[in-house]
Amino acid sequence: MEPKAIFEAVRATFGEAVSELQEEGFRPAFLVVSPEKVREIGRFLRDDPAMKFDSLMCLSGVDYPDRFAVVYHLHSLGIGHRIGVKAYLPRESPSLPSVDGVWPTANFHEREAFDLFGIVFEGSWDLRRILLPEDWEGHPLRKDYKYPEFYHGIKV
Amino acid sequence: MKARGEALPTQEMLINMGPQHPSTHGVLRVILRTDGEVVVNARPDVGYLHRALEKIGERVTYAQFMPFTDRLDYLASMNCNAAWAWAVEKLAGIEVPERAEYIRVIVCELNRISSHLIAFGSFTADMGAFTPFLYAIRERERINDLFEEICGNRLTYNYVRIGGVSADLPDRFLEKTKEFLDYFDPKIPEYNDLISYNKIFVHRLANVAVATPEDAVAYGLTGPNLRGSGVRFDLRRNEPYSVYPKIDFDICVGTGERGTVGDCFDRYMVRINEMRESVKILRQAIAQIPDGPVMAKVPRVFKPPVGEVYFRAENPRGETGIYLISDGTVNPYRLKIRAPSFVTMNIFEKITRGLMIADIVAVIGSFDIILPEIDR
Amino acid sequence: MLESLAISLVDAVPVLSGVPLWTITLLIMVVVAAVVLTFALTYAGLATYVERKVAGDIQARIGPNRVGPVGILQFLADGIKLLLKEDIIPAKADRFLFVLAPYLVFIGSFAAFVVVPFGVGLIASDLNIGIYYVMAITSLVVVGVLVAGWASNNKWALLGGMRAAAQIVSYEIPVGMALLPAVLIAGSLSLQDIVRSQGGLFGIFGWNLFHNPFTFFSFFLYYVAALAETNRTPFDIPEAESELVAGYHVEYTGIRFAFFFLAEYGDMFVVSSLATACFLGGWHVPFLNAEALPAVWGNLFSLGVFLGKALGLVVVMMWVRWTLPRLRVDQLMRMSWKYLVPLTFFNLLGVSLWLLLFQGRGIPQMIASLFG
Amino acid sequence: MGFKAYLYDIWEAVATTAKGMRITARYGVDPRETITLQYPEERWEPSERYRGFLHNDIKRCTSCTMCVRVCPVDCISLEAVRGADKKMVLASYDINIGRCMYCGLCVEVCPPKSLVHTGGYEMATVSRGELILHFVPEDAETVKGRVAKQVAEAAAKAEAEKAKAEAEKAKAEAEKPADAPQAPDPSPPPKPPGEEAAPFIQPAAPAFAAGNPETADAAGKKPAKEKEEEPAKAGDEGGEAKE
Repeated sequence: MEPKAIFEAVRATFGEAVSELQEEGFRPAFLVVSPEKVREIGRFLRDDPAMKFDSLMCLSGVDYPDRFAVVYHLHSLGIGHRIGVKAYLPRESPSLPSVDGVWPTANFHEREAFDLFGIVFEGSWDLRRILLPEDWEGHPLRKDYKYPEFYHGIKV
Repeated sequence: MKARGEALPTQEMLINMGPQHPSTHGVLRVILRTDGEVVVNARPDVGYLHRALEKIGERVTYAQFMPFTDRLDYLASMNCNAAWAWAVEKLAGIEVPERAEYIRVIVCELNRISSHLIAFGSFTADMGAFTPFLYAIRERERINDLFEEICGNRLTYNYVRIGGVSADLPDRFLEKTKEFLDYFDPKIPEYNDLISYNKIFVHRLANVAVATPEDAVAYGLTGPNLRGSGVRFDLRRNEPYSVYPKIDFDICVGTGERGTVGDCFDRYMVRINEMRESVKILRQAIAQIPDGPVMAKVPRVFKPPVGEVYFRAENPRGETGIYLISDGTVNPYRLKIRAPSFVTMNIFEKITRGLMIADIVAVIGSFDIILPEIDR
Repeated sequence: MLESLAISLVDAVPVLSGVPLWTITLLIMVVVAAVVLTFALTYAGLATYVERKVAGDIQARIGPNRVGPVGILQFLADGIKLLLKEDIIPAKADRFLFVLAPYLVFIGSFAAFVVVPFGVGLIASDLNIGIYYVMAITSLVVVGVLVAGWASNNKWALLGGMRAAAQIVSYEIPVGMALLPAVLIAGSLSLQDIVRSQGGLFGIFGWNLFHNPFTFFSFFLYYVAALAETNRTPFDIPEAESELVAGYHVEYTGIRFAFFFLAEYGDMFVVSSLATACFLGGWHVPFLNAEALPAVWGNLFSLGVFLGKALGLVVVMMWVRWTLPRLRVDQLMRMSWKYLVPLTFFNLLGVSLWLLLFQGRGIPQMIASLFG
Repeated sequence: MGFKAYLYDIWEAVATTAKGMRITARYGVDPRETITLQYPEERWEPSERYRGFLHNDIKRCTSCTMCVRVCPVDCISLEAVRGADKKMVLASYDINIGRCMYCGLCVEVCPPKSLVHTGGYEMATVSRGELILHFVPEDAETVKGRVAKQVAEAAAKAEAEKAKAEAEKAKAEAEKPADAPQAPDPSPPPKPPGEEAAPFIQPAAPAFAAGNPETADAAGKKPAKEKEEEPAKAGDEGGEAKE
């Protein structure tokens, strides 16, 4: 299915929760969705017989200049089409529902996004820091991250 | 002695496997909760090798990031190099000369063989047979010799460039590659005789840690691990890039030869068979490679257009996905690397339930994880 | 035997007639023990060298080649290194048991050398319960290993110790059962008697190996079970360096570790020499009666033959080790209880019936009697 | 498990083991299969493109800092000052090979191809400081001081000449006011300063004392350049000996 058709189909089901289709310069194209609907939309994209996005290729956090985003790259092994889903989040206390119930593979990605961006995935079954030590302060992939001078009293 | 019927109180044992352990393939730490030898729960703890490659990527230019991709999966540097180059080229719309693409395919497939050799060797070493490991290393050295000739290094190649490759093939390289292939071809049946079909080896792997096709897809297994579960999916075929469409090869899948589809033995055999397919690809690529330039015109100060791109390439350990956001400057705005081993670790906890400690080693080996890639 | 030796010594050297006999006997005992221990240690050292050479050859490498000609002194260098290493006892270890364990293992392994029939008259003590003694004394090894695993206060070591206990106890049965046919044929538990029973003029066909089909299989069953007894690959799960790091000796360093190491090689020799004595004709030389030769020559000759056979079996153990992967612990148990134990029982039954039916004659004897 | 399967199990175990042992035995007895290289005695020949330790030929280096900018790990540090001849003079060129990852990007971008990978791969030191390769044999401060002095001298000389020229000009103007527009010559009468005197005056750095090429004419330039090279070579040899 073409991104346009996917956009229309998802919009037909979820209405305003899917706000726009980012196509120009984006490969694959992105459906921009409202964060609180991510899980429902994910489930729809996975289960709808015309979509069948059974594989979550990648889940990334992004720090855009004015807001955060969580980006999902989906692929359907059966049909062979791809689409991206993007949910913009405010910079203050970013959080959105977890999709690890839809695609279990999301868990590690979400932990990584939580670790490096501080994005909270509500309802995740195991949201802990993954790459950094548990007591690390801050979220390094944020653009405004300040490098710490000391770690446990050791000069970095 | 306790009276009959009065059970001894038992307790689960918590064991730290790693980060310093001979068969966790690096600094992986697995927290094992065991009931005697039986694993109740095995939880992987990653991140001991985190080098913030993605953060580094935001500070260096597109070309400067190339050496860092070497360090992503050091056993398959060429593949990581090429994946990065393909991703950036897709972002910037650079046309790469055909010869360069063929060279990339040749080095990638050679690297796939060498990476699978290490997977095979270290796996058998984990299973207690040390000799095949040495044989695998011996073959790999010959590939390293070839790579040294082509780019000057034996491990971190940094050979591929955005828009082509750094240098044309040296004299007689293709002949030497052919010689290697002729030498290597009979080795695979030898490995099979030596170890693959050995009774003990089969018993250790068959029916152990079965990943069903549904689980494999849902948990994002990719590459040989996915194919080991019987899913016929290979990016080189299903989402072709570079010159792979012009090359004929089979996709190896697990068949449940000695047990259930998706067990450790299937994952292992997929790798062995893929080496054969890589040999096939190499022979075709060597026959087809055209003459011509090896580098496209890329401006020295390279600024790709604003945009976002997700590119994925079939690497020896699975799909390496690169999500790249460009804001039109010389540095990537955001760069996310979807490392196959990292995603693979997600299923670990699920499929190791109820196995024995010795099987944990088999599972780690059969997934062929590599830690620099997990931790990035 | 030692007493008679002492008497003959006193007879030969009249000066000693004033010394009490028991002193001389004691002295001779010490000397014999020293000789056996020296042999055992030298052998174990050399075996480590040979093992590495064999591994090197198999793995398309060279192996040690720097110390001494073709690296033959490597084991001395390693030994000196191990002696000089810091002796670490973990803070939370059970100190007494931790220190005790290597000795138990070492004693268990090397005390068995006492009854190894090296030659016609070369045996430290020809006990009339030789095989029984070996089985009993090597059981000390399992105690030592278990103690080591426990005392180290390390979970990997504990797992290794537990595995070793389960494994060695299980494999004692097939080992014993597989040796019994030889005992049945010889009608004696003494190893010298068993070896003597395999003489005769049939060359290698006098060996128990070719006595009847059941003894033939018994040998292989014994060899496999013995591999497991000595914790060698493919049954090295108590050490299993890729799973348990190093198993029960993970916390041991320096000379204490060396004790475990030497004991392993000592064990290898003991089980190989048992196999040689019970199935491969011991020190018998084909078509030559070593007992009829002059004492010195007979002994030297038989010693060489015996060592050749036993060390050959040790090398085969190494060859197996560098070829095969390792079993899992449950598979190991299954192999013992489902395969080896029934098969050895079956063999024992077969041998007994054979001896009953054919009045103790083996196939070679029967063929020989056919031709008159 | 049926009895047949049971026996087959045993048979399979024996057969596959024998198969494997045959292969290992073949390797074990065949001496041709040994592939070990006895390292300190036998040496492996690095290939032509081998990326070993970096070496910078400072005679050809133009201090363009391309290598410094392209290095992803910042292992190259370069200090250069503008010499009296307006060319950059290397004050220091250090490569921290403890940090270098031998990616070869610097060699690729080097415009004069002065930076190259050598075939060297053996090095062991007892301290990290020794891992920094210095390619300029002299101390950075010495070079800087010397160059600053030369620049000052050249400036003074230029000043003097300018003053002289102006004086002449003024004189000429005074004499022929009508010719004034044609009078100022962009390059005043060339006078290769200290062409023979400089080497004796400043033996440490005669090359840079050799003169200001802008003031020197084509004829005067050539000998000065030749002179430039000789001491540089000596300095280089000194550097090698030090290594």
